[in-house]
Amino acid sequence: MEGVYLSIILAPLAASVAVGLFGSRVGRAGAHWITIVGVSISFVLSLVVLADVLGGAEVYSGAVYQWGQVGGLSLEIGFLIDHLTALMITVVSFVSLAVHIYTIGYMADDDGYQRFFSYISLFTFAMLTLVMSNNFLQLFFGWEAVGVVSYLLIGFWFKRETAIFANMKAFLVNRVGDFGFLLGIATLLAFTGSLDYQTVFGAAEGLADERISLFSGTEWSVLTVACLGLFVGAMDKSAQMPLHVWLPDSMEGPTPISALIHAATMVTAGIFMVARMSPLFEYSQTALSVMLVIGATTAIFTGLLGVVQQDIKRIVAYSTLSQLGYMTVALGASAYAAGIFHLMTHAFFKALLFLAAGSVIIALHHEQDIRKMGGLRKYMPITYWTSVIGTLALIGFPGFSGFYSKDALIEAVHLSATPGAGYAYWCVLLGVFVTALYSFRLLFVVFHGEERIDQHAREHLKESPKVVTVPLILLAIPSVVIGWITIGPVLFGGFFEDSIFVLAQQDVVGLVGEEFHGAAAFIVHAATHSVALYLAAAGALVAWFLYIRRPDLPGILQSRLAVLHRVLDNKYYFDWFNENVVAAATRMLAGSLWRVADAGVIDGVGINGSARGVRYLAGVVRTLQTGYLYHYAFAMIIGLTAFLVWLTFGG
Amino acid sequence: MITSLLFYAFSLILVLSALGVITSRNPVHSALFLVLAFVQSAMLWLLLEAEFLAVVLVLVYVGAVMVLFLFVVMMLDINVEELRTGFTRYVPIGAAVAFVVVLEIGHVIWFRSQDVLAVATPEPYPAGYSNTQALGSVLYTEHVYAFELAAMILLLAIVAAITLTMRRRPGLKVQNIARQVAVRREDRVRLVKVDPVTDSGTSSNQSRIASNESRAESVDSQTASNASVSVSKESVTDSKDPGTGD
Amino acid sequence: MQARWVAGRQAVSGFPILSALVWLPILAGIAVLALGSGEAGARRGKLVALVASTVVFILSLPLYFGFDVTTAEMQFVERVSWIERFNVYYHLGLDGISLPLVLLTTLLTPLVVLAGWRVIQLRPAQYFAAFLFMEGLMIGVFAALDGLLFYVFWEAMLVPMFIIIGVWGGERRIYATVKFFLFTFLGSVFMLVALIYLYLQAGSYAILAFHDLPLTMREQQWIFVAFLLAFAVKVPMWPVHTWLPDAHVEAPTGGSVILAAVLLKMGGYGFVRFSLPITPDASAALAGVIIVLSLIAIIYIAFVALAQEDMKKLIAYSSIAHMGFVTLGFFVVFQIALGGTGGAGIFGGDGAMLALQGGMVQMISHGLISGALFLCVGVMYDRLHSRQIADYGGVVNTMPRFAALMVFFALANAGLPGTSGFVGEFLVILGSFQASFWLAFLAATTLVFGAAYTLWLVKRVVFGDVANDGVASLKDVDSREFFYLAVLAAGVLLLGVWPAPLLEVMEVTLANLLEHVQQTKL
Amino acid sequence: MTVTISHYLILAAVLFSMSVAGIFINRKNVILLLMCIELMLLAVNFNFIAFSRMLGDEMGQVFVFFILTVAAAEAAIGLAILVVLFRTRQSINVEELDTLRG
Repeated sequence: MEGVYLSIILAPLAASVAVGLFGSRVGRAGAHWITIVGVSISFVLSLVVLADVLGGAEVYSGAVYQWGQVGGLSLEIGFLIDHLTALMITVVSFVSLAVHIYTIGYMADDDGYQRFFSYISLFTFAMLTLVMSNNFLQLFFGWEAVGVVSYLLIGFWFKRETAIFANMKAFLVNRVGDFGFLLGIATLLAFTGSLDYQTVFGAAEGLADERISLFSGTEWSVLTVACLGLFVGAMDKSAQMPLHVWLPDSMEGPTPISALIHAATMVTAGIFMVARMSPLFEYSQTALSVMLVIGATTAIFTGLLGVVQQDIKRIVAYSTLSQLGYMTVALGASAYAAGIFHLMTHAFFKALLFLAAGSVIIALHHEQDIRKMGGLRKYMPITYWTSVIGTLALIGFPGFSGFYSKDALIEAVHLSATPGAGYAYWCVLLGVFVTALYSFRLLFVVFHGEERIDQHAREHLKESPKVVTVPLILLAIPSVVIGWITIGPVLFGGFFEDSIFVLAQQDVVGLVGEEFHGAAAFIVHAATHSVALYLAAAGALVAWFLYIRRPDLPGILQSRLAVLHRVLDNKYYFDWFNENVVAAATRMLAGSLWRVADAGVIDGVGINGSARGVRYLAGVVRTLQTGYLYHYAFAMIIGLTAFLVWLTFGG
Repeated sequence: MITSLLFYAFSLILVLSALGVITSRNPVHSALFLVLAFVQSAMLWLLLEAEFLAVVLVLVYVGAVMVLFLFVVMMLDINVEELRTGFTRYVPIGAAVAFVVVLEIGHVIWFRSQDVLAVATPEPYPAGYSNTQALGSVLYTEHVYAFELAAMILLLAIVAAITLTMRRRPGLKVQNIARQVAVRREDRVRLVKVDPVTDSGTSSNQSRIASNESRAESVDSQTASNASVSVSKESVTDSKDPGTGD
Repeated sequence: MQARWVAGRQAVSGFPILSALVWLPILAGIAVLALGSGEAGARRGKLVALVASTVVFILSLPLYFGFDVTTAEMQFVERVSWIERFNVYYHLGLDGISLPLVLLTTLLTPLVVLAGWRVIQLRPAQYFAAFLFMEGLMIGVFAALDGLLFYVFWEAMLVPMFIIIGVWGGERRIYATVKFFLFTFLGSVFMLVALIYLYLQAGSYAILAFHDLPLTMREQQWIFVAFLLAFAVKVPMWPVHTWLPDAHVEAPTGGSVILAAVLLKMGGYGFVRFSLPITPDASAALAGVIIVLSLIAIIYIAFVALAQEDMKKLIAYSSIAHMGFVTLGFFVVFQIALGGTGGAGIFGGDGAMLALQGGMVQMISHGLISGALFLCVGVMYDRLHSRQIADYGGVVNTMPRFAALMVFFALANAGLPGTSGFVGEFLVILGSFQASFWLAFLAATTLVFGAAYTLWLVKRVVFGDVANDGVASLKDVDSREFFYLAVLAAGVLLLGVWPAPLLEVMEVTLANLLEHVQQTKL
Repeated sequence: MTVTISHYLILAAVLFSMSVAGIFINRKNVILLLMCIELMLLAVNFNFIAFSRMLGDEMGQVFVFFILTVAAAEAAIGLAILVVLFRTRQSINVEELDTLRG
């Protein structure tokens, strides 16, 4: 199977390199065929691996080659193939394939066609490397590699000032997370002497009791330090507050990217990573609590932002943030399986929503403002209906995929005893209402109501081509059924086996599973035992009332709650703070360090100062130099005589 | 006893002439005093049985170097008075330094070298000893390289002195024999074709010469003027230049 | 593995390959000068320079393939008496520390020659000759095993560099050269004093003999400080770094490349060849100072880089920050040996190896990356004759191939995994964690700051819409320029995804060094 | 009252001191400076010859031989320079030779 594993990641890489280097030679059609074939190979082989794993294959962990040997530490590049990996590579390669196909239509008349395909294939490679890794080194490689490709893709339209600002911001914020991540890795290496997952996991329990002194007088559990470091990494990739600021801005990139990277794959890397590291996180209550609180905060507050946004992609982006918050909460509650399950369903329906949004955007000639849409239902039926499916899945309509994952997740949090779980529970419940509100707001404002499209766009308004709609339909199918089909086996059937480790006393998924009697019964159970369903319904109703029944109301509310609106409109002033405090302070510090310390003190006083001192001294000494030859001769003679005096009388 | 007397006599003259060198107003006098000092030194060296060097000193120094000095002093039009101003300004410091030097050397001789100088009277040389031969036998064997080197230094000094003092005055005419010898016919002689002249003897200088010559050759002037040898004035003056450049 | 080096060894057996590497470029340089400075002579001279430097590169390959990685002994040794009276030998040899640096030198020189191919109009013959001289002398520095020989090469190298900056430099070249010369010269004079003292103690100038020379703490401290002055200037460490930005800005492209890629490495090389093994106890005692200076270089300089308006200056400052990792890696070894983080107890030795290896890899990697970045700036400068960031913007529109390479190198400079820039920083951070959490914490801030100044540069220069007519008129890289950038890109990528060939060469030598520095000389 | 080596040495010392003093006194006249230097060399030669005689070793005289050679060369070149100097500046006054003075 090693050949298969290797092919999975090398196929998209080869395709990417081929298209990237010889883009002009292979042409536009060549570019998309090569990359699609590459990703298809990955997808098919992922299915093979999935089937193999489901067929009961042993967990595979092996090295491909030795990256380097330092002292007794051998750093290797290798694969860990278990149920979690198999699931992830299947999801990633499937979404990636769909996005590749969709891109043919979306980017049809863009100059950077080949470049774009090269990038997304490269991204697929990086993401697959990340999830298939069996060691921290490779994980970090994939981690940064997806960040870089994301950087390139957000700045794909490099002529736009906003795009190149957003991509730099995204990369820098990601680097803040990577900083924590790297420290986490360093901690683990320092205390276990290995970067290999299995060795590190094996030592986890012991590390929980190991102490490290960070500030004088305080002692920290090594494991907690490591886990918090790793979680900081997860926070930036999975856009948790306060490192979420890059994600909304990243919508500057082309829509397929938003779908591929910023909804389905890269942002879930953090979730995946924490689940992968469950043997570590399980032993650190502190880290779990932090995750609960941060995830819950993100889930509710970023959801609220979605309600006031006017940019179609940004609304979906905030929705993504909110859903990532849900997943983080699940992780914090030790319900890793629920988190991953939600990740999977979310990948499908959020990719769907993004691609649907993209479909709307190209139909309106790159118009993203929802105030200039409305009533699109009759022009774009396929897009409309797939959007409805996506929305229903997102808000957790019974039977749709999102329902299963979200309800299981909320149940699990409810049962969790980890500190912070109570707060998290209320947040996620409220979040359900908010989710329904902004989702339906989007749906109603864009597809229903009066048409506010400008005249020029309306003339060309029609349903998107097949290469766009087919991926929509392809994604709509799993968005509906994947939850129904897989909740039993994946979530409660012990699908993840050993790849996710949960302490017995924290096994909330297991508790939820005890009351699970099939997918249909789960709906009944949810309807009777949980308020989430009703909250979602309430959210949808409010949205209907505000945007269909009384479209004048939002305006009135906005002026009544001006303060609240301003806070939300400014995204809680995070960007303001970053730009005007963090960035400005950095620039000021940089400028003053350069001009004052470097140019002023070191160069001015130290270097040129000493030069000036020498020049001054030389000026003084210069008066001794009369320039008369005989003075020099005298000096020589007198000196010689003096020397002789010392020689004859001194010794 | 005679030796002592001679020593003191020569020494006295030597010191006095040295004093004359450094104090006389006229550089010519100084030079002449220096000649005297050298001669006295040669005498003293004879007392030390260094005959060869004594002779060399007289020949080389008195005969050559000092003459050179005198030449230069006399050749250059030196304003002696100007050079004498402030003459005494540095006398105290000069005297002081000289005194210190005497003190030092005296100290070394009296206090440091007593044991060495105790046997201060040299052993007399054996009979048949030749200073010149002895010197020659070491000079041309052991020190032959240094000797050659000294020769080179002298050669170098000659070349350097000549190059330093040689000067080219502008406008001075010098023969360049090499260029004169290298002259070819084409540089001097030019063949000119002259058109037949209808009214001969009026137009240009050149054609007049031509027609004159042709008349000398042939009575029929009309036919001969078609092709004739002409030595133009310019070509003559031209040809002078290559030989006379500087 | 065994077969590899045996075969390589046989290929060079009996042939004085190191001498060839040192003297061939120098002779070629004389030949270039002799060919004259007329147009035809310059053209021939260029060709000679290219051929000679390429031959030197090819000649240096057997060094790698013939290198025995299982021993820390000096290899390819040549030893001839030079000045008998003072026991000075013409003594050359390589070990795992110097070999990669020699290869770096031989790789970069042909590229630099190529980079100056069409650009240099003023006295081209002398320009190329200067670089050939540099090459020979630099190899000499890395290969010399005799202290005096080392010093001769070390100082002689200043002369061609001085000329390169002073003749082909920018407007303020005189100021920059004088500053460069005075700084480095001041430092190395102290080194000479230390070398002479060591000679008096050891009776010879053999560097390997210095290693085993017992010295008291007082002696060690003085020698350490003397060496420190020389090497700290070269590296350069804060606060003696200010010559570097000026020298870089004024130097011609090739000069900047050699300066950043090889000359700075001599400082680092000096630390591992002299300071650490000769004065292990003083190094241990003063390691704290060096570490603090390194951290200042990493953080403070990163901020200063952020404020730069001049591309070359920015890259120059970034070089200082990156070299901070080298010194940090070398000296954190002592902190690890002292115990540090609790984890050091079980993992101390390997942690020190990580830091040492990291420092060495960082040197090689920085050589490639900063060289490439200076070449990139050179490519742009050749077209628009400006180094100001403000004069550019949207270069990608007119020079897509170039932009791709430049972004790649910029990312490598920011330490992207998969490029060589990552390896060194990664290993040093992992290593320094063994010493202290906060050390690793501060060092790791480079992840953010390094990315900040590099990407901001890229944003302002490469991306965006075409900023002005100058940028609009730019022509993409021709095949010559593409070639030398691509070679470096390949190197950066190779070392990033598979540093093992490099690590393997240094492993035993560094392990030996580590063992050596842990034994006290008192 | 025999003449010993010491006599010669003292004579040389006196000669030497006088030439040193001469340099100070005639500081302006380059020709005289050159003469004083000749005198100084003469004093040195005295020492060499005296010791050579005392030790019975010709080496000292060989040395004097070379000193004379070099002194002759020096005088020739010195005077040549002097002539050139006079030609360009119309003076040999040392006080006017102050181009060294910045």
